[in-house]
Amino acid sequence: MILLAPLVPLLAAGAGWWLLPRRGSGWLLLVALVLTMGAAGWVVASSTRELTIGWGPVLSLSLGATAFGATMLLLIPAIAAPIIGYAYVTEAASRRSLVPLLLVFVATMELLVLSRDLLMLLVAWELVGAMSWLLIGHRWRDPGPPSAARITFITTRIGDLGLYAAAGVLFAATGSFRIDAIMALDRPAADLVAAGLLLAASAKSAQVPFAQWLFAAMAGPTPVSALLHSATLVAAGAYLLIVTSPLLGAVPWFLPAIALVGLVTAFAGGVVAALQSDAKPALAGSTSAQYGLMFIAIGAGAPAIAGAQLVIHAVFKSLLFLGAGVAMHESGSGRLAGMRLGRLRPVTALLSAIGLLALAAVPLTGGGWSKEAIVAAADERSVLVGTLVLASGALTAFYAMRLGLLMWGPGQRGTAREERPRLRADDLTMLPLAAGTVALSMLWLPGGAAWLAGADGRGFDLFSLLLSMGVIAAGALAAVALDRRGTLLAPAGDRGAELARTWLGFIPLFQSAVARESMRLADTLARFDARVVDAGVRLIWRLTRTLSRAIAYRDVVTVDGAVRAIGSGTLLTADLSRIADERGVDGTVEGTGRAVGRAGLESRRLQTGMSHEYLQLIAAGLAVALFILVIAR
Amino acid sequence: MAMGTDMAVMVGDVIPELALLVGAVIVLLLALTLPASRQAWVAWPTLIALLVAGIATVALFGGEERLTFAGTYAVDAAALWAKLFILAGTAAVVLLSVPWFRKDPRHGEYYALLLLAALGAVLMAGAADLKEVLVAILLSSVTGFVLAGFHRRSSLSSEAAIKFYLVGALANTTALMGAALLFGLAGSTTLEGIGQGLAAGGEGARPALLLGLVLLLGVLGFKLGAVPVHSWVPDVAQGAPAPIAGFITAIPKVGAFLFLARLMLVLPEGVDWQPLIAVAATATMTLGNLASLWQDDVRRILGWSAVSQTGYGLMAIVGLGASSLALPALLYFLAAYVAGNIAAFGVIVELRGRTNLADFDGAGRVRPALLGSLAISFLSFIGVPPLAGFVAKLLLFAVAIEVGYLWLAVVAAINTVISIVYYVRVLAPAYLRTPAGPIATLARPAAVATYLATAAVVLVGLLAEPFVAAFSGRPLLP
Amino acid sequence: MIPQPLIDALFVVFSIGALVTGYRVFRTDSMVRAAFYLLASFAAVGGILVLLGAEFLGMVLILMMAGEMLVMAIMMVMYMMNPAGLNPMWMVHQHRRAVVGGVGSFVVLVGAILLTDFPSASRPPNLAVTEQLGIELLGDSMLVFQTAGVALLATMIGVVVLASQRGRFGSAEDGSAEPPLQPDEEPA
Amino acid sequence: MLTIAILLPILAAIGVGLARNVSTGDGERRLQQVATVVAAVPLILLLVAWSRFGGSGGFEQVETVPWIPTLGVAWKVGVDGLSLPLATMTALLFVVAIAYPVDFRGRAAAYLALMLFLEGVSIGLFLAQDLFLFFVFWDVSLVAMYFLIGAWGHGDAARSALKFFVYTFAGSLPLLLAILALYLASEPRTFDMAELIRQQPLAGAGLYAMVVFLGFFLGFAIKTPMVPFHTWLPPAHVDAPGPASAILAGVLLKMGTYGFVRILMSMMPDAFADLAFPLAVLAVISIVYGALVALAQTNLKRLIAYTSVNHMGYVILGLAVAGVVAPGQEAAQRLALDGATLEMVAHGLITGGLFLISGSILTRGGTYEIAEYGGLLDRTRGLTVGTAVLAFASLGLPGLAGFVAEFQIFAGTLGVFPVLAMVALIGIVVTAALFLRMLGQMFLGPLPERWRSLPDLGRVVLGAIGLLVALVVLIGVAPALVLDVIDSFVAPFVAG
Amino acid sequence: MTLDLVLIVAAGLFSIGLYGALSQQSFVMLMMGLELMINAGLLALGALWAFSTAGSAQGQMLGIVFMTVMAVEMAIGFALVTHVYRARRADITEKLRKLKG
Repeated sequence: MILLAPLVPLLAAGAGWWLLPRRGSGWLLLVALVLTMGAAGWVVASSTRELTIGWGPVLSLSLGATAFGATMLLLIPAIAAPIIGYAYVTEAASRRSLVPLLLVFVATMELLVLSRDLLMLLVAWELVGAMSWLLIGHRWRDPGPPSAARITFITTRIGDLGLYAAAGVLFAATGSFRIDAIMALDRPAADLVAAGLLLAASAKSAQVPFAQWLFAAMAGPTPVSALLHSATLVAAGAYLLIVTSPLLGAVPWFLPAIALVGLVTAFAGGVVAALQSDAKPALAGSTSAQYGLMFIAIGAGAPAIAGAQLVIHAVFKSLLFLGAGVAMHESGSGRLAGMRLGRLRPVTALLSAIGLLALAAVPLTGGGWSKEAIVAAADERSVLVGTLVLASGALTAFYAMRLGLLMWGPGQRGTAREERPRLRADDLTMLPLAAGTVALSMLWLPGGAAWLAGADGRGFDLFSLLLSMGVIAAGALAAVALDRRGTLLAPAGDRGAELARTWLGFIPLFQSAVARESMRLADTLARFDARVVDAGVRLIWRLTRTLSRAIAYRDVVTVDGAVRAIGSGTLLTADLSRIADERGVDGTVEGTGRAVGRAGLESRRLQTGMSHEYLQLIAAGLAVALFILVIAR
Repeated sequence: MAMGTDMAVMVGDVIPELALLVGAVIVLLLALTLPASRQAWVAWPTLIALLVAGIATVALFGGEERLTFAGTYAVDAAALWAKLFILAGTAAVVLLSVPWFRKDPRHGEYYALLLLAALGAVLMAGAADLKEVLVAILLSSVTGFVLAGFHRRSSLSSEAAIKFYLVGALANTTALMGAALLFGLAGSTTLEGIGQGLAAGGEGARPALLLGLVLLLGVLGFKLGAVPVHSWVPDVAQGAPAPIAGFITAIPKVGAFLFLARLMLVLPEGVDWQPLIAVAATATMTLGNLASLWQDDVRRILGWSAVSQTGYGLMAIVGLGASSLALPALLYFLAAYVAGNIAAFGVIVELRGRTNLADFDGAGRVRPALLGSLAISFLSFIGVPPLAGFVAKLLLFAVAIEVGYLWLAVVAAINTVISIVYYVRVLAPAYLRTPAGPIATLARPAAVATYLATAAVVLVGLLAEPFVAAFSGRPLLP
Repeated sequence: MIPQPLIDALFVVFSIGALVTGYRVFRTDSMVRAAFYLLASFAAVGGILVLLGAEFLGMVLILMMAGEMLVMAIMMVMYMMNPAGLNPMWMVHQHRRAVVGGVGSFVVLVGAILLTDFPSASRPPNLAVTEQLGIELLGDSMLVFQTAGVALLATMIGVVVLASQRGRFGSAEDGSAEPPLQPDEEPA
Repeated sequence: MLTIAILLPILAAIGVGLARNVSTGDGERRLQQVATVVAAVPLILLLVAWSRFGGSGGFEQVETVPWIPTLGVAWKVGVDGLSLPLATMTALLFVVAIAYPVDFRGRAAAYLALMLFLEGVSIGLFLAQDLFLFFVFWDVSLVAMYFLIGAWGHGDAARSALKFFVYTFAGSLPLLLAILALYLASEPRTFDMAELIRQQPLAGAGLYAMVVFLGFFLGFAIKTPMVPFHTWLPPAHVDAPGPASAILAGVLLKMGTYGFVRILMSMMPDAFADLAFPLAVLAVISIVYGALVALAQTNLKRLIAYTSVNHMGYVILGLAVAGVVAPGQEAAQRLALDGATLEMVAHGLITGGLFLISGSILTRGGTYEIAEYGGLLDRTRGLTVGTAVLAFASLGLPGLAGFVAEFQIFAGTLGVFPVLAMVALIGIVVTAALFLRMLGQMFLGPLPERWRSLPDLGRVVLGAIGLLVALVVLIGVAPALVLDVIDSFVAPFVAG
Repeated sequence: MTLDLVLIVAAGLFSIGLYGALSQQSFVMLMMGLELMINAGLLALGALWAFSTAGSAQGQMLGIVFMTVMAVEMAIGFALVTHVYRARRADITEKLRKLKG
């Protein structure tokens, strides 16, 4: 029954392929989305806690909803439904392929959060990655998206290696792939598993140094970006750590390492978001930063709060992406420079503003709550980290404000078409997300936190709250101030924009240092393969040939051939040195063939056609035979 | 040794040989009486003589292994099998010869000589005595020289004959000195006597023994085409009439191999002859293969390949006495080799002597069956299962490994790889290129013989058991 | 019976004769003369054989070689250039190697002879050599004898095939060639 | 029954080869249909054998006919958990390959006969329970493949075929010598595999066993092929016709790895255990090297050929892991051997399919150069989807056959040779990169003008590829179908 | 007259014969070399027969065989030489070298 959760969207996807081109398919889609959510809800509610599928004599797959898994299980379709609706509305031309793929994407992600063992997790994990390739490359006729999809897949796959390793080590140490078995690990194995998981999660959640793939992922259609930033692909990394970090208490460096990664990413992503001049990449930067905050929370030993942040972020980030999609559609490009669509799409602007407030972590929004909780949790561990998180709030507020102004600011009166505010279909799909964002403000209510994060509903101390507000205000005001001065688009000038475009230099680093160098290595090896690999074989053949030539010199077998023998010895030496010389140049098997062929020609010289030489050969040969007989004892 | 009453028994032991001799005489006489247009009929008595000899040979199988004619002649399973190979091979050569020599009026002489050549090989196979083997070799050689030069108008044929002769004469001549020395040391010329005499001779006999042995081995090497007495083989294969080339490169080898085996087995303890044979095997197969590589004449390729095959066969000799597989390996190898060689030369004959490599382009498409035969015989030479050549190589390798000559097996393996190249050099254009024109063939008998030999190559491989079983467990006399 | 000193003396004479004439075979300007030197050498060896007690073999050798050398001499007169040795004849190749071969073989042979202890079993003085051979020929060596006869028969046929220019049905050359690649072509 | 599965195609090959009047297109097609039906019979027989398979751990359904009893040779065929999946995969791949349309060059009868012959031989190799028989099939397969490449290949086909023949034959001879050494050491002498496994003739033979091991290793490593013995593979593949390539990669390469398990690991486990670590290192080199060299290829077939080197490296790695002495890691070893065996099957289906597809690409576009193509998805949905699924399967995407196999190998290796496993993991990323690059360059992006009229796959081809894809998915989703059979061999094997 | 002496004479003849066989260009002269070698073999045989084998009958028979070989070889040799000379005008070995390699 647990399988229902992923199966329903999967079936819906199949049905969608057939039905979507028809009329009235919108309603069917709605039904499908509701069913998907229903299935998830039913699984959460049902009493079946775990399902184990035999996958082979040694392998088995375990599925089941853990506490946080259940939350995710519900969150994913909830976020996905509006997004898919948005996709249905805005991508009419390609909805037949896009919508089913998104549904499959949801299915794989649901499978992921249902996983109770690392094998199942890896399966879902890789499938999520593969789906991202299909989705990001969805506009495959353009030259860009396919390679962007490739970068995404490969970068995340580098991280996947960590998961492979973790799964293997876990099995080797405990004989099981079960996630709860991680608890039982002893140190060296636990270290390996921890490292593997951290690698996998960092790559998937776009943490430094893998963060830049998110930029590439922007090549996909907006709904894809919205989904993979919020509840799917990227969320998988944080989800993994939220689930596993409590089990790896045996590894002392694990949590600090997570926190460090998160902290670095939070700042780096913030800077990138603040400097970025395109809408979606700016949001991508912010995604990295926000997941950085989650990592900090996990590192601070508060995975529950990280989970809350994951949920909250999912809701408002998908809202923001849909808004960005509208903005891009309206402005015709993704460049922030040409937007300020507040007058054109006031409703959309309003909905986005809700999301931006949450992003900026303004108190009394959901985002605000989770950020305060993270600060508090970090403070408990280390005041320095807490302070840094607090400071990063300014950065967040700055780029949130910046985005708000640049995308949805009122703009020049009269330059854009002005219309009566009305709710359009795409706005409609944003509405549930905006509502969700607002609803999450209830976390501030006493006890509100308990149901989401399972955390204690403790209040925040007033001082830090005020401090946060101050920091946020400072950030926001800075944005406003820059806007006044007209430099908000490029706060740090061209160099800053360049830095942002290259993800602080990570993109060239990866492209040249990793991708190009491995390509060069591959090319070198290929040349090596074509020329030199057989050198050993060839050497043997050459020696054979030289030897046969030495034998073939008919003079060697006679007495006065002694001189010749010396001569052919010299030849042999010459040959050897030439072989050494040619090794690097020409080492093909064909070389081998030629060598043997020459041996053939040489040996034919023995057959001179002159019978007296045959006779001489007999005499000499018999002498040699006698010699062999005499010495053979 | 008793005389008189035993004579009848002894004559009973050589009925196959007598059949061949009588056949040869009948052929001669018949040719004298038949008119010109019917001369070709003498092929029939030739075949009948071979058949009678074959039946007589089979009939002898029932008896015990024994020496006859005062220890000069062995009637044992190995010899009888060898005779069967020789007779069957000769019969196939007769069939090949019928169309090939259609225009040549000298049928009587030809078939008589062919029968006598077969007789020479048969006598070598049974010889258990130095005198006997020397005359048998002489008979085999002298007929061979003449047959190789049978095409009077072909300059290549006569050149092949005289080269064959010069090499053979020197080998025969030196062998006489060797025989004299061995006789002097052992006081006897029978192998049995030599074995006893040499065993009694002790260390003092060693120098002359080794010298005599080498001189004697020279003539056996000549019949086998082993290095260093191999030079005639490619020349004869190329220059002699094609059926005869097929005959000479295969049939006398059978007899020579058997006598070589018998000789090696009577050598006393102190003579370590195995390394010599192993070295000779190495040299023979390597030279044969290397020299074949870039030949442009298919018959010459076959000639060199015959040299290399001798090298493989010598591996069995190395294992004689130490490995129970050695004798079965040798006999099986001979059967496979004779069949394969006859098939290969049969194809050449049936293709009217087509021998230039360039003339084989696309032949596989024009003459699929014939070239199929060629392919099968070549693959058998390479040792591709399940053909006879494969089982032969398997046994030979097994012998070498069993007696500790792993290196020899490895050398043979490397040689086999080299050999692929020249076999494929013939086959590849035949199958992969487009034909240049029509390819004429000779009359049916040659095709029949070719296909029979090909079938033998396949069947001897597939149904190896009766042969291997028959070759195993029977002693080699003396 | 010939007394031993005489035997020894004759042996020395015959030996030297055999070797010298044998050597002269290759050091004369006429093939005919070479043939007669060879005959002389054979005669000397025949003599030694007689001295050794193998009268039959020795005599047969001399008789046979006399006939053979006559044939050889006639052949040379018929076919070969320079039959009468009118011009100096020195037709050798690979001479140095041949010398090495000859000397080498001598060294090896003599070495082997001197190093070997041959069995010491002298011929009984009263051995009826010819009778012994006769019994052997028709007794134990019957097969060998017969085979030798067959070899001679084969040789006769072979000699006719090779040397005779006329066959029963015209020139022996007719049709004595490989079949042509195409049936209508001239033989290759 | 197994005997029929082997002999029927071989005998039918003779019949097909003698078929006349097939020069017309119609005649060719009809003959191809007949051949396909014949080729399907062994598949059905093997499926029946599968349904009867009991999983006892030993050889089952054994059929024995004495062949050369004097030498201890018998026609002995049977199945166990190792051979049954491989033989079945072989039969299936042959059905697909024989049905696959190909340019017969006017010699359909010969082509189909060779394919049928090769089918019987290949199935026979996996079913053979006698070393002699095994070697017979081993060698004969080379000859058939030589002619397939030489006569129906393109480019410098004759040369590539010769290189293939000489190189692999050079490998088969050390194999023969090693088999003989094993045979000679047995007492009573026999070629019977079960008996040899029981006897362990060379146990404790020290250096001699090492030499024999080396012989086997050379033979199998060349066939597999392992770096550095792989250089025959790319030219052979590039110049071979599509179906022949599929068979070469899908079936012939497996013979090498099968030999590793069947002979080296079973009959000389001690020697294998001693040398397992170097073998594993070599395997990892094959994995990484094969992947990297593949990455640099611009020719589709060369690319796939080198990924074969990579994938076969996985197999060998799994075998090495399973063969080493590692107390306490039996579960990991079992996992590794399960995975390695499954990888043989999976690679056969996947790479077989990829080579078939590349054959179709050549007939359409006339070149294997990846850079010549682009945006083909626009014109050829079926081709693209087929390629993409198989490519993803090849790069190890879960849900497809390759993943289950590779994952088990990695998981097993991590328990035994952790460091090597980590290095080998690099291969996964590189193969992903190269396949995605290939897919992107060929099928995505803008469609060049010259391919505007490129036709999609025909019905037969789609069916053929579809069948392979379906199986790849089936094994990927429900690997237990195959793994249970495999494990019936593996579990007792690893337990010792 | 001792065994060794006779054998040494035989060795000498053998060596001279071998020298001739190797060095002579003319077929006929070459054959004379072979004759001498057979001659030597016969002499050695005679000596061994007389001194080492107690006059064994087999030895005499072997001598007959030697002479048969000699006769047959020479007869066939002359026939061949005649034939080749007629066909190819060749009387020395160097003139026959079409078949080679």
